[in-house]
Amino acid sequence: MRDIRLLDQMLVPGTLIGPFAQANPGLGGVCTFVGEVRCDAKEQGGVEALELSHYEPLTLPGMHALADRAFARFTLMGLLMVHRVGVLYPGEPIVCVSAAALHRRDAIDAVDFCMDHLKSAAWFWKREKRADGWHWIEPRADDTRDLARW
Amino acid sequence: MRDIRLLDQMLVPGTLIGPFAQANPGLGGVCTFVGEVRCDAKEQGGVEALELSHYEPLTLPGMHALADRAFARFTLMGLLMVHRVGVLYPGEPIVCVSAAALHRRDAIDAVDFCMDHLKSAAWFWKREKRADGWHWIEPRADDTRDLARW
Amino acid sequence: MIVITVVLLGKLADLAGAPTLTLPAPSSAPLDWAGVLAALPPALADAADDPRNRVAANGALLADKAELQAGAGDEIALLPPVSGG
Amino acid sequence: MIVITVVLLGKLADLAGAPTLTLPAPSSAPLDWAGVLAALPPALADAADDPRNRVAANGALLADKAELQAGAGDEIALLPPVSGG
Repeated sequence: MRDIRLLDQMLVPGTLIGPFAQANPGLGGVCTFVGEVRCDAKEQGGVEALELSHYEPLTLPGMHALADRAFARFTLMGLLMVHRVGVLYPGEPIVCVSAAALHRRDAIDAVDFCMDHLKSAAWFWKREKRADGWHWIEPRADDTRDLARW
Repeated sequence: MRDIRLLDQMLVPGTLIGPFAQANPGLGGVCTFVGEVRCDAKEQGGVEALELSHYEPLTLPGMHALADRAFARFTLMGLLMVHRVGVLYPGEPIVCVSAAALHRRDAIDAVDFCMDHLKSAAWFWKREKRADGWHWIEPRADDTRDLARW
Repeated sequence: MIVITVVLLGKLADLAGAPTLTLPAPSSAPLDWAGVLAALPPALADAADDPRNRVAANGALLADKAELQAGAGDEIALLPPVSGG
Repeated sequence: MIVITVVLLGKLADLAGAPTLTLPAPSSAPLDWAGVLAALPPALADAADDPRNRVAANGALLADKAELQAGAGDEIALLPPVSGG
């Protein structure tokens, strides 16, 4: 079961995860990661909102290509990858990746792999609204370090 | 938020995961693993039921000690570790581990760490019911290999 | 269609003040990367020329901006590096 | 209490036909590991003697079975290796 989506409305993990597990009968384990919009420490200027823009012809195909790689690399029964676009507020889920497999290691590693690669595989541009206005988020050194793990 | 439990009734992940995420405001990510009782291939003799026994004075303290190690090793906001005991049927959840953290890597690694160590940290004895009766499950070489990762 | 659509992503959209621009399609030879830069407002052209930016033509990423050959009806996307998170 | 409780886990409970047994507490010196084995039914004693088994006394794992010193009211648990899965 493969469910790859961009979502422009509230992402409610509970409505995705239960049906996903149900759709993969016989699974041994499901690993799920849900990322939320953080409200950074006050000293850094709290994040009031986050906006994600995407480029339709690249972003969704990028997620599908990443799903292909995950299915090729791990022994999976199902993969769910749902990413928000649009304006989000702190505490709102921004991404949900869930992998179902016969064996635990495949499920956990597939989620880890997808999360590490999602930012480079799918094109998203993010800006944060702080007290002094909107700021574009630049690429980070951490992302390159995470990719070097695979 | 720390929630470590043995459960002798049906484990419903949805009833645990939502409240757990809610109980950790300000989190950046939540990783959750749910393991289910597999029904092995017919050729191997399908599993009809699984029974887990535990030794009260060791099993729950073992889970708490593992939680202590996870909190010491990773930067976590919360950790949920719920394990079933008693008789389970194929498709029923047997374990749910969820970690909430400011950063994705801590959440994913903590779940991976807890799942790898749960079997050696907490004492469970399992037997499977197949067509020809109950069979005790012996330790596996895989478990040692998983522990060598850390 | 007698125009080329330029889709601007991320901070380039901010700079342009709009998510898309249209350029008149050249009547003779197709527009190359230098031609696109020349047709953009100067401040936007400067930002677009950042070597970290990628270019897509009709939804396909170009390995090299030198490959660009745009004509009437084509959609060019200018893609700054994606954000960390 | 004048007995020692022996808690049997996993396949040892099967062999014993019960999850617990009681042994009479010795009136003089405390019971050591050899004394426990001698007091168990022979088939169970054989299985319990597997070096992979661990022993807990009153809920605390013993590093070495030679440490065992059980008296009246004590609970000894015989723990086979835990299952994979």
